[in-house]
Amino acid sequence: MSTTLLVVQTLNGLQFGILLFLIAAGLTLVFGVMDFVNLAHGVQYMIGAYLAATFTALTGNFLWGLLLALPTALVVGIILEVLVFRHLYERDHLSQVLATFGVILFLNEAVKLIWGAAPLGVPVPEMLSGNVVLMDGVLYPVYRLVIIGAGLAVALLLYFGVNHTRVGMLVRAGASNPRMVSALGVNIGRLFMIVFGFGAMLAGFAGIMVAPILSVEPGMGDNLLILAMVVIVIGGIGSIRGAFIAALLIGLVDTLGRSFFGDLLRLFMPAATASQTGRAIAPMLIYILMAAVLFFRPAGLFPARR
Amino acid sequence: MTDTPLLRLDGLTKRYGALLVTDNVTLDFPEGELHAILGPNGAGKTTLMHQVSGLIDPDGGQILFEGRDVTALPMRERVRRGIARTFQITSILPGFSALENVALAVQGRSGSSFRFFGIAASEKALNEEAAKLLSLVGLGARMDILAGALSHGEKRALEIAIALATQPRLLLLDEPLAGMGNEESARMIEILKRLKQEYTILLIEHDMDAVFALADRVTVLLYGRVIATDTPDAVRASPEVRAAYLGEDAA
Amino acid sequence: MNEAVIPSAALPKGPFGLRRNLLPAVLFLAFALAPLAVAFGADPFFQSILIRIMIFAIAAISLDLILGFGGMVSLGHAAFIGIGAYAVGILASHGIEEAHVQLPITLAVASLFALVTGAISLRTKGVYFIMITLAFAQMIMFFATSLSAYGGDDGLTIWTRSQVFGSDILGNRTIFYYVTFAVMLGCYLLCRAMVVSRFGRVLRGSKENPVRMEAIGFSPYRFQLAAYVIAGMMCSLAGFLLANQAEFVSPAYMSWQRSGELLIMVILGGLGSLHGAVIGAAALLLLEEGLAGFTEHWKIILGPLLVLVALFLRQGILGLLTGKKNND
Amino acid sequence: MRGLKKVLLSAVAFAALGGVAQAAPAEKVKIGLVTTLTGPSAVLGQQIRDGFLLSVQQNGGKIGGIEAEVIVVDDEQKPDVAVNRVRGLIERDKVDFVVGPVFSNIAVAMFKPVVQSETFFISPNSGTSNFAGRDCSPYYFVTSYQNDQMHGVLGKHAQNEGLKRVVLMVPNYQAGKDSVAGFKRHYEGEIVDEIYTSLGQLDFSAELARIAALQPDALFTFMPGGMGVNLTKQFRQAGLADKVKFLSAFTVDETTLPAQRDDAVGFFGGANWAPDFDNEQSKAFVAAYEAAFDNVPGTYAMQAFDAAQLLDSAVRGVGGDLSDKDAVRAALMKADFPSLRGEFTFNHNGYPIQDFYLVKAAKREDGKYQTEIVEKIFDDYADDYAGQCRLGS
Repeated sequence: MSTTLLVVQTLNGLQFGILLFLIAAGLTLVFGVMDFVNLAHGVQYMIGAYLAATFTALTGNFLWGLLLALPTALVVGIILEVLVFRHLYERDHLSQVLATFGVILFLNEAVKLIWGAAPLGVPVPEMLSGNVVLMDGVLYPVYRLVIIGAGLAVALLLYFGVNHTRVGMLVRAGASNPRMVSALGVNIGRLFMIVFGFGAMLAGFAGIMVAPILSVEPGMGDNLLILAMVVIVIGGIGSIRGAFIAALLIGLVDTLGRSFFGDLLRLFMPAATASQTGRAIAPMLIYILMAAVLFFRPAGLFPARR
Repeated sequence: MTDTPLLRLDGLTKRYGALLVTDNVTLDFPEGELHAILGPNGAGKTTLMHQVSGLIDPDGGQILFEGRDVTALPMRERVRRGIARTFQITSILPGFSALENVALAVQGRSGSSFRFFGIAASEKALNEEAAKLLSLVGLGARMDILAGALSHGEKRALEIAIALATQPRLLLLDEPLAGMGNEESARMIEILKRLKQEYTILLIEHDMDAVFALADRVTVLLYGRVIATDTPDAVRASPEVRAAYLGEDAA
Repeated sequence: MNEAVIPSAALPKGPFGLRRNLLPAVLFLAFALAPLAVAFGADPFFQSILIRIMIFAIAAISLDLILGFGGMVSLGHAAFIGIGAYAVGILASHGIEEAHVQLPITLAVASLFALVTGAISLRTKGVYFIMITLAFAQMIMFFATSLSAYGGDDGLTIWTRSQVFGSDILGNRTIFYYVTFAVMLGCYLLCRAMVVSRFGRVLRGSKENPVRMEAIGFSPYRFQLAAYVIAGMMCSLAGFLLANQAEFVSPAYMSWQRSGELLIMVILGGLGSLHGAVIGAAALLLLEEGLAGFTEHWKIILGPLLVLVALFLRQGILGLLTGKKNND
Repeated sequence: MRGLKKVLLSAVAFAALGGVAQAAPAEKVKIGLVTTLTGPSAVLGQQIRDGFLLSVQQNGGKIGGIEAEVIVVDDEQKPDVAVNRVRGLIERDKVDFVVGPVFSNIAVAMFKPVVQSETFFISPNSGTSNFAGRDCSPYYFVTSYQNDQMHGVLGKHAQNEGLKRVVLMVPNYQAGKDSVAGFKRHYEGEIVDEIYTSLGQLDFSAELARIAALQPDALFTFMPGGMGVNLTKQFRQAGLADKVKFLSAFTVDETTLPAQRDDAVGFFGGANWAPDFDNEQSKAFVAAYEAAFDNVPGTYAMQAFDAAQLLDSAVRGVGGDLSDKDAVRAALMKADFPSLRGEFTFNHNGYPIQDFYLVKAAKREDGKYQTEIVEKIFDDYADDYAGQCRLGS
């Protein structure tokens, strides 16, 4: 394995991690602040992607697509909040699981009715479609760097927002001690709606950003939801910092594991066995990582609540 | 002081970050005594009780029960050795009847609970003993009520009955009078007086009248440190205590 | 939100009273008599659907044991269906078709898997427990996918159903129906006996208030682990039967969506009553079957239905049947 | 519930094509169509359903001149669900034929119950090697191909072109491993690397980086559905499209092209047909299909259409008497219908003998995308497993 390959793969892992972070950030807030198990977070990501596809096709411009899709994703999130989720905050986790599972079924099917079952595509915006030369002979798509950049910007924004604004303070307080927040006389209903809408918008943003590199299809959020859950559990529920680190960790482990795990095993066993074992174990790596983290730290790496 | 005390705390220390919540506490609790702990909010009373009961681990020091080191034992082991407790915020099984709450505690020390057949709720021996204990705390007529549906005072009494069902040698009571009205308080004080005859008790309580009426000895904690430990009268007279704590009340 | 999160599973006084037993008695009687309806001219395929319902009911009952009575929300329960199914499939593909060999192996593998994963998972709580059980199920699913010799992702056809002392009586649908029914009834009765036993009382207590349980000298962990292992073994029976019914095993049996469906069955039916799990399994599968016949877009109907149940029926369908008011 | 369901099912199936006469004569042909209509791969299932029903509709709702009832069933891409539903078709609805499914793993699951009940099983898409060889059945007919053949087309092409270094990349599951075997059977050059991805993988950047580093002449890949869309887009974006020849099977076709669009143009695939196939019935089919469903038919739709034509010819051949199974089998075996791909005959194992082509994705003048035939690679190609099948011959 060459160093250039390692560099590119690391970059890829980083990019995948950033993507996971965008989805996981909203999820961990909703989980942590509202103690709400939102399985429907993945479909909000899907809706973002579909909106981006639609608006980009309508306007012929990805940037316009982004600008239109983002608020629409927010509106969809808020509609869901008002119709369904709002009535479930006070309820036990299992009711939340049942209801949000129902929302997944509904939205996945609704998307298929509206947009059809065939996958949709969004072209990479013209000005971002090139490649940059990282080192001699190694190209890297500009758009992927844009994703990394956008993800880091969101991370910074969140960091600032959570640590230095009033809403952020309430969010932090809510994640560590929800009773206290209501004792402070804060309008909990409004705080929850803001957090939820914001989380939905973040998921939508992730969906919009990946539309040009991934196929937009019904059910695209289901598997990512599970990955995002893995991320927030490893990071510690309610912790943005934890989600960020765990997302990068998962992104890197998954990407590097897929490409180098077999090579690594070759050091210990014959080549044929190594590649076969590597292939079998590589997809399990992130779950093994999660089980290991929870074994040693049953509340994740950065538990927000004591 | 020739006998080994029932419970001895030796240099017990607990930190939360930079905050010292239990500061080198060394205390002896002789058998048969009702020992009350006083102190303003945040003095570390409950934290101390958590360490004695085994809910949290101390950072330093030793807990000796009947002369043996129990510092490393989990709570359930200490229960088996004879340390039972109630909590500041009532901790019962709200979905169980009052009787079952107590019967379950009796079950804990009578035979294996890895029995998969037979109806536990109809085990006569367990129920009879539970009923006896409920009568002792004045809940004889309320045995079949769901614990969650009992009044606040009744819940506190139930929790004491649960603790008694483990046949403790040392009873740790964390503010048994908290949140009670006058009438309920009076009833609880009567119960405590009765218990005092039979059990060694470590009591945390804010109600001064109750403390001075019940306690054989009083310890005052401030910022995790013992600033006085003596008879109630001596503590009441101590200028240091008055200044640090009672002063506000006296003024 | 931590107190009383899950509706209490405590049993009312007199656990064998008539009111309490009427509904399950009717339910199981209906299952027992259903093949008669076929004999009198009803659609024989109906029997196949019922077999499938009963198989998933077994899995749901076992999940209800740990979920409704132990408070353990497992999102990896389908792993045990897979273990049971693969035990049959793999053994059959090596010519070991005798049920009296397959069954003990199934139960042994399931209990071992439950013991190891349960011992690790139960160190965590709440959502962390949900996710770590999911992780273990995903691992074993990927493991099954990597078993090239046994079809990998394509799965494995079982050419001969399990033999009972050399005879193929499981091939007879009515016999298979009653075998499945007997297993379901057995699991139900076993669980009912267990939840009111000393063991069950500790398990229920641990769900309501683990700290209180510690404070009266119990170790909730040991009881929860034992329940987890029992439930895993029970669920592997469902896998054993499913493999024989479908005559096919596949990693898809263990997907997280499947585990989710099991959870939905239990919640939909009504948590912590055991027969609620049976009702939930029947309701979900019949809804699927019925709605899928109605329109290809049946999920667009099922989804909102589930939302409505979550919003308005706190005790699930059972609450509707027993007329329990849905206030807290 | 049962009666209601049946009526509704057929009503739904027919309503999709604008109402076909509903009278129920004493004798009718019942066909159970099992296909994937939910989940990410529903689009493939839809093509199969639409292709099949289009043919039935063109025949006035009849198969072999007899009123046809087509019961469309969704397998949800879950093997046990498929088994259950197909049992319903056989036992409850007593269908004469089962047509389906899309995916091989579903076919493997359905095989035993269908074949054991001595119901004819027509596969419009999947054609696994075991049913072509060892486990072949007199009740199993395939109107598509044996899976390996599609991969073999690319292997043969790479061999013909003298490509020296090839990287193989497939998902890590059975069909993926089969595709590697299929490619290798006809390619003798150097295989630089075999990359196995996880099924349902979204992001191929890691693998593409590896490919870029290896600098092969061509990449052969098999990435059905959404994976294929992602891969082609990312392959193009990684700047590999101009350096590495993209050879694929089931990766770039009419179901994925609407999403891949320009990114896939110029990429090669293997197929037994393409929408620009030059014969009368094919042209008429494409036109009718596009008019009815507003998308370009792929091989899925074509094979399903042919499956319906096959049934039509067989039912006609036995004069509507479906009781004599041997006669029905003989009539099916004749394959006496105007296949959209021209020549079409059955081998003794019930798998087709047909021509295979190299195809290339292209943008049509009307802005839609389709695959187009580049050259014929195999002539009258019978699958490589037929020898293991001890039927007939």
